[in-house]
Amino acid sequence: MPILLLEGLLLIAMIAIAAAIILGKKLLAATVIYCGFSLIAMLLYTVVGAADVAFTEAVIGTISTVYFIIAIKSIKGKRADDERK
Amino acid sequence: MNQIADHLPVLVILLPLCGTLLCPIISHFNINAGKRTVITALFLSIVCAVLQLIQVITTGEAIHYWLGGWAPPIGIEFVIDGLNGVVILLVAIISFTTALYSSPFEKLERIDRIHSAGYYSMLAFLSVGLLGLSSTGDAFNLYVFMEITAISGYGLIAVGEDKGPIASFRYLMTGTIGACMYLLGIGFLYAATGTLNMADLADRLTGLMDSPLIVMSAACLIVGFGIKMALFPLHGWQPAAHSYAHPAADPMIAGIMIKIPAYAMLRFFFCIFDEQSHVMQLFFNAIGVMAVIGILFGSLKALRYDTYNKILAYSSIGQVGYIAMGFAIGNFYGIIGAILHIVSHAFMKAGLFYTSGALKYKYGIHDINELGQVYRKMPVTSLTMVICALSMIGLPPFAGFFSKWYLALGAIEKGNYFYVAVLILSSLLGAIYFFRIMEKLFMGEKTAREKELPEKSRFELPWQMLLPLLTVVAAVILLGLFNAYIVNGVLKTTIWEVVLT
Amino acid sequence: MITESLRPALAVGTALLAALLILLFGNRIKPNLREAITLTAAAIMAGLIFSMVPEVLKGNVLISNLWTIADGLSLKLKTDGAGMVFACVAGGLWILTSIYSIGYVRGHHEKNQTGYFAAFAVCLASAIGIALSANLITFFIFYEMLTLATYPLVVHYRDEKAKFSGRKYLAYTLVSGQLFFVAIVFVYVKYGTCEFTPGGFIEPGSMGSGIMCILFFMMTIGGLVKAGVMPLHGWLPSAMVAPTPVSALLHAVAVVKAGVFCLLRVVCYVFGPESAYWCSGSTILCWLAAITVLLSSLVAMRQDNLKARLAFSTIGQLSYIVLGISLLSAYSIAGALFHIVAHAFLKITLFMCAGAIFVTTGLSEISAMRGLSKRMPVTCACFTAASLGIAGLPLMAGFVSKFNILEGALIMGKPFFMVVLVAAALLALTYLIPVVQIFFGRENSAATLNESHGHGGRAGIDAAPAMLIPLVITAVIAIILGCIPNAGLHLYDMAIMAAEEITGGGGVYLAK
Amino acid sequence: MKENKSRKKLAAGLIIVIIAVGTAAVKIGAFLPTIGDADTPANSYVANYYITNAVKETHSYNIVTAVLADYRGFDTLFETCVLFLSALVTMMVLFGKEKVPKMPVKNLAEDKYSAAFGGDIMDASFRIVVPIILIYGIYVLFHGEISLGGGFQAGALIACAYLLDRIIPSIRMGRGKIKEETALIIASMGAFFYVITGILPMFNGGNFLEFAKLPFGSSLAAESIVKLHTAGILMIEVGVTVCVMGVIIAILEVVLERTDFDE
Amino acid sequence: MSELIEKLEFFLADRGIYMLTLILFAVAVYGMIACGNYMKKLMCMNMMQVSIIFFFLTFGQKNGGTLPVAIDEVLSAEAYINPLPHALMLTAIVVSLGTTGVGLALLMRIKDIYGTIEEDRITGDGGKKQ
Repeated sequence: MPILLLEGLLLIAMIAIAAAIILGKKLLAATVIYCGFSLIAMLLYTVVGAADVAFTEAVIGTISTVYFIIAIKSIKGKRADDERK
Repeated sequence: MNQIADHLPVLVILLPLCGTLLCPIISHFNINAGKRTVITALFLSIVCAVLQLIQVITTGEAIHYWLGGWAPPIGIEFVIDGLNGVVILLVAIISFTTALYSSPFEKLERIDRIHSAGYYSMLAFLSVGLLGLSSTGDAFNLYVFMEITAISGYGLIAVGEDKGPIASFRYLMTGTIGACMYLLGIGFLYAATGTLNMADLADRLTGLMDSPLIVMSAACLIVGFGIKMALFPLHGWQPAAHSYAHPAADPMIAGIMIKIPAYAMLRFFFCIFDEQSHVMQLFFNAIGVMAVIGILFGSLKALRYDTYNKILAYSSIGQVGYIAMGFAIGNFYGIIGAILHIVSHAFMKAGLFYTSGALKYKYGIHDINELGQVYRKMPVTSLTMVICALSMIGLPPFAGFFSKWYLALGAIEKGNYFYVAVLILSSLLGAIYFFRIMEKLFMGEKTAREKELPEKSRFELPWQMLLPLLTVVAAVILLGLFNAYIVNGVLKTTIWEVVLT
Repeated sequence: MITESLRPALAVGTALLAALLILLFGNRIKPNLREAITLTAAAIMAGLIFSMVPEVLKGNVLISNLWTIADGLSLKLKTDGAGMVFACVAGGLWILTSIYSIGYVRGHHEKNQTGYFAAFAVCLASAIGIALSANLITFFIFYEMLTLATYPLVVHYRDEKAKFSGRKYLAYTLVSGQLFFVAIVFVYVKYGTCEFTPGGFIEPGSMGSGIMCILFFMMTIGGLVKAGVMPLHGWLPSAMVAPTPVSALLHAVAVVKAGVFCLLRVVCYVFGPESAYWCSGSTILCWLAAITVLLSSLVAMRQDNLKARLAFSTIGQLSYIVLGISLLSAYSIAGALFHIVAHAFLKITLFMCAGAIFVTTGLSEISAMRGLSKRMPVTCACFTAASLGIAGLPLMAGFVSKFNILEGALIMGKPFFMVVLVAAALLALTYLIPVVQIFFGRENSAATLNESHGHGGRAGIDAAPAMLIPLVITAVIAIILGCIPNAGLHLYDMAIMAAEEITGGGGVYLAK
Repeated sequence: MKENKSRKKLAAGLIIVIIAVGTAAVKIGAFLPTIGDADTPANSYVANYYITNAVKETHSYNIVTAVLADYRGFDTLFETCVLFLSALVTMMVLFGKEKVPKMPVKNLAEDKYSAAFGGDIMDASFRIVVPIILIYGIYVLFHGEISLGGGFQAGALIACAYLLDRIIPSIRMGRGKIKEETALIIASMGAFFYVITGILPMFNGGNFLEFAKLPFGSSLAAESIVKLHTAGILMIEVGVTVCVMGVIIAILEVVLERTDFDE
Repeated sequence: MSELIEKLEFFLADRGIYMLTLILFAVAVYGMIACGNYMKKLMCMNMMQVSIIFFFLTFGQKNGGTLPVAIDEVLSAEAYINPLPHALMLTAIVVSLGTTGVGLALLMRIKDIYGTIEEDRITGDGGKKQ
């Protein structure tokens, strides 16, 4: 499985995730997909050969996802805010 | 003593940085100590900036400071020549005066320790970012300083009035796009040359000017700097950000935060890319068009509003158009006009926002219709307002006139009279909306607002607010009368050697 | 020969210093002390200027080169002939007008007097600066400072009318100022120099005649607006809203004279007679002036308000000077210069009389002033003398200058303008003499006068001494200058000397 | 009805963007250096210098850490300042506002039926995982220049460990809770420590952040001057770790203060 | 089949990867502008920064180069991947965390003031109308 093909596939997956987040309806779903996005980004960096960057992306990806989830919880928790868009 | 002398460039940035980092710790013990450390740190950085400028003038050539002891293309270096010596001094002075200016605002809102310490560290971080932006010689380092300026800007706007967070969020969105475009621009440059040091980039790029990589990088850089400078089509965030920012931090945000990216743009487009190449002429025409529309748009929009801050914000869009026009003109006098306008407009706009803050502090006035007869109780504020307004219009004895003089000189030398016509039209429009304010100030009927605070001191405002007002007035007048000495003594050699080679 | 000296700079400096002192300490110190500052400053400045006159007559020029104001240009003041004439007039009249305005302001209980006197001082400083400036950029700096200084005076009463006339005044002056600014930059870029050189530094052929004509009018528009030449005179009548000493200052001493002086500098010291004539700028100027002279006299006749009538008469008289300059002959330029002096003294007397009448009897409409001479004999006498002078009666200052302008027109072979000048003199009579008749007419409404109603009326027979004395002095000077033009400061010689310089000796016989 | 119309509009816009940029990018790609070949200008100039003598000069085997901490140490200093600044801004914006009323500390032990997020399984596994993360974080910190790792990763890992302890409501509820102000002060101390390591060489005649001129160990022989670089890099890594840890804990504390986890 | 992969791989190497990165960048920027919900804007912002970071890293790639950690004696520059973009991109990632953190804090503050993070409801009454 040549590296460039792998990179291409991962990039296409990322584009798909981006489209899904933009068009998606529920916010919490978007956050979970976003966590997937940072996972794939970490994979992409390892494939490209940037081990250090991949390591940092992994750690920072988790922290920002946790932060997103807490933010949603604190936003949803307060007043009923219909999640249409 | 000589030890300090050869570390000046980095000391100018280190002092506010240490001030910022120590401020939360110190204010843990005594709330005012944090504020005082930041103010003393900024004052010391003014002293270093002055010494540094003197050293540049006396020795005649630029200071190269190798950070970490590594030679330039490998490590990062600071390059201080006549041009950015002046800009650094400007930033240092305005940051110090703004820090001093914001101390009475604390008592107004009775905020707790974290907020007071936090506000001062953000202000000092903004000053560190701007100082770094104007003195670094490395492209990626410039990106990091730009981020620091941006985030401290978001913070200072977010703690502002009721619509602060919304304005800050919009600024965050556009600011990040701007920073990413700048990063993209550097990416292309790095792909084409392999180095990140600006001087190195300059001589490796001489041959490559027409390669499509450089064209794309120049386009990305224009968008990146355009957003940071609030140039016309990319200014979406600026009016809200400048009107709802924290009243004490507004002078610094509106005064220098949109000017230093303009200086960085000058650094990039004149010192690194060679400006005579066909591609760059195309881009300069584009910038010229953007500047012209921006000037007219800014002035016309400013006529429509009655809130004082909104008028000033839109007039800023116009004035940034002046600076961009100076770059678009591109010859010697055009650039001198642009730089002089960066310096004088920074003082003028900071002065006007000082007065707006003073009005909010004493009477809580936001709207210019409530300005009637305020000058009887606040003579110094009205004096600053009048002098800065006249200087913004470009009337002779003040600084604004002379930057317009050089811009007109450059424009006519280059031969496009369209710029001159726009210069004239915009100063007339400026005259309309500034005299409208002055009419309301001097001839409006008595304002209904009475004093918010019990009258403590003999003067109209606490001394921390009077001093910045007076420094701005003095700066505008002295800059006006003695601008030739700045131009000949400091700027001329640098511009001929570095910018126009 | 040229000597470096600080006196010109000191003259301007004293007035600015006085303004600063008044602004800083005005409200804190007693009014008398504040007035003392103005008077001492006026005295010092007049003394400085008059001390420079002998050197100028001997021919050596004093230059004070202050500092480089812009890259390659220095803030330079120079005492040449024309400049000294205007400076002497402005300096001399400042003392009189300040005494007069102290009397007027006290009599009329004006509000915010400190601002008034400070603006007055800055106004005079910039007038002297305009007179003595040696290059276009110094000239422009003081020119715009004059606009800024007179704006608070025009809007002194701060009511709706004042606001509107202030806006109109600003619109006219700022727009023309910006065009003037562009023209200066263009000249500096094209010719490399801004220095005023007698006879002009622009050669006739150096540009297309069309472009040079446009440049000519962009440069002179500043002067035309301030001098109130017909199409651009709108602001002058509406500036009558200001208190009388201000209109005395505006319409007799500072603003309008600065406008005419700007025309003189531009036509004679930047373009010079040859290129002004070559690009046909001066001929258009002649026609404009001629039309203004006639039209303004006709309009003046119908004005019932005394100050409005005097305003339109000023527009007419100033177009005399414009005509004199644009005829481009040595005699007419000398005549124009001397008419600046004559008109200053005559017009200021008329305005002072109007102010005195207003303060003492509260009347401002001419029709209501029947038989005023019974109550105010001295004021009416001076009024009559001055109006005769304006009309150009021999033995009065007006005659000398008008005669020279006529002579210039004759030599230049432009008979039509001679006819215009003579007709204008007659018209001047038509709008001033009826006023005199009413003064000395039957006092059927005298009954209304002696209770001296009207706000602030004085019981005494005539105006307050502080207003009467300057009135008489200016009338007497006008008469003396009429008989002996070279009395005192040899103003006439200086005018002739300046004219010689400009036209390179003995009049330029341009192609007919 | 209104919202899925706007979603269709959104999708249509998205497709247009993708197609437009795709075709444009195909042309742009032609100029960019093809991926993978080694002699492009980007890989041939400064980068080769780093590779060939990073180990010799900075005595750190991981070239990326060498570039990060030593050659371009100034960048990293301001990177930590960016993080510290973002914590500061979060504190300024959120501190003391809209505090969520503290729910009474429920002792989960008795409350058998609460489907709380905690519970025994989580508590048991949590007791094993946290120490491992901590050790791994410390390892990553001290091996920054030999194998992968560095200040940021270490700091973030330690903060994760703290986070686990903070979020999972175990029986010993809220035991080791750090107040957000102290976290911010820890962060500022870390960053200040970084600045101090930069300032020290300035007294010894070197420039800012010049590790060869660090004042201690003046008696060292010439060849061990290089070891000073290692000391310098280590001090920087510690500074960065402390700062990052403080920042992340401060941000999360402020945010957790405002949310209630009671469902 | 294999020469198909060969051709595809050459296309990817020459410009395919750049195309995909720029598409990701464009989609993310479009998301930032078009999305109504402020939270989604933040996610798209983060994605934009990831795409720029990846764009930088593609310059450093070398065929056959190993990780930039010099285990044994350094042979030649060819053997190792270019470390400079990696160092720069570490900074960029940390900066992206910073901005996202600040964005979320602002979001919560907006939620307190306006009770919603839907752009149309906010700008409806406050933001853009002024």
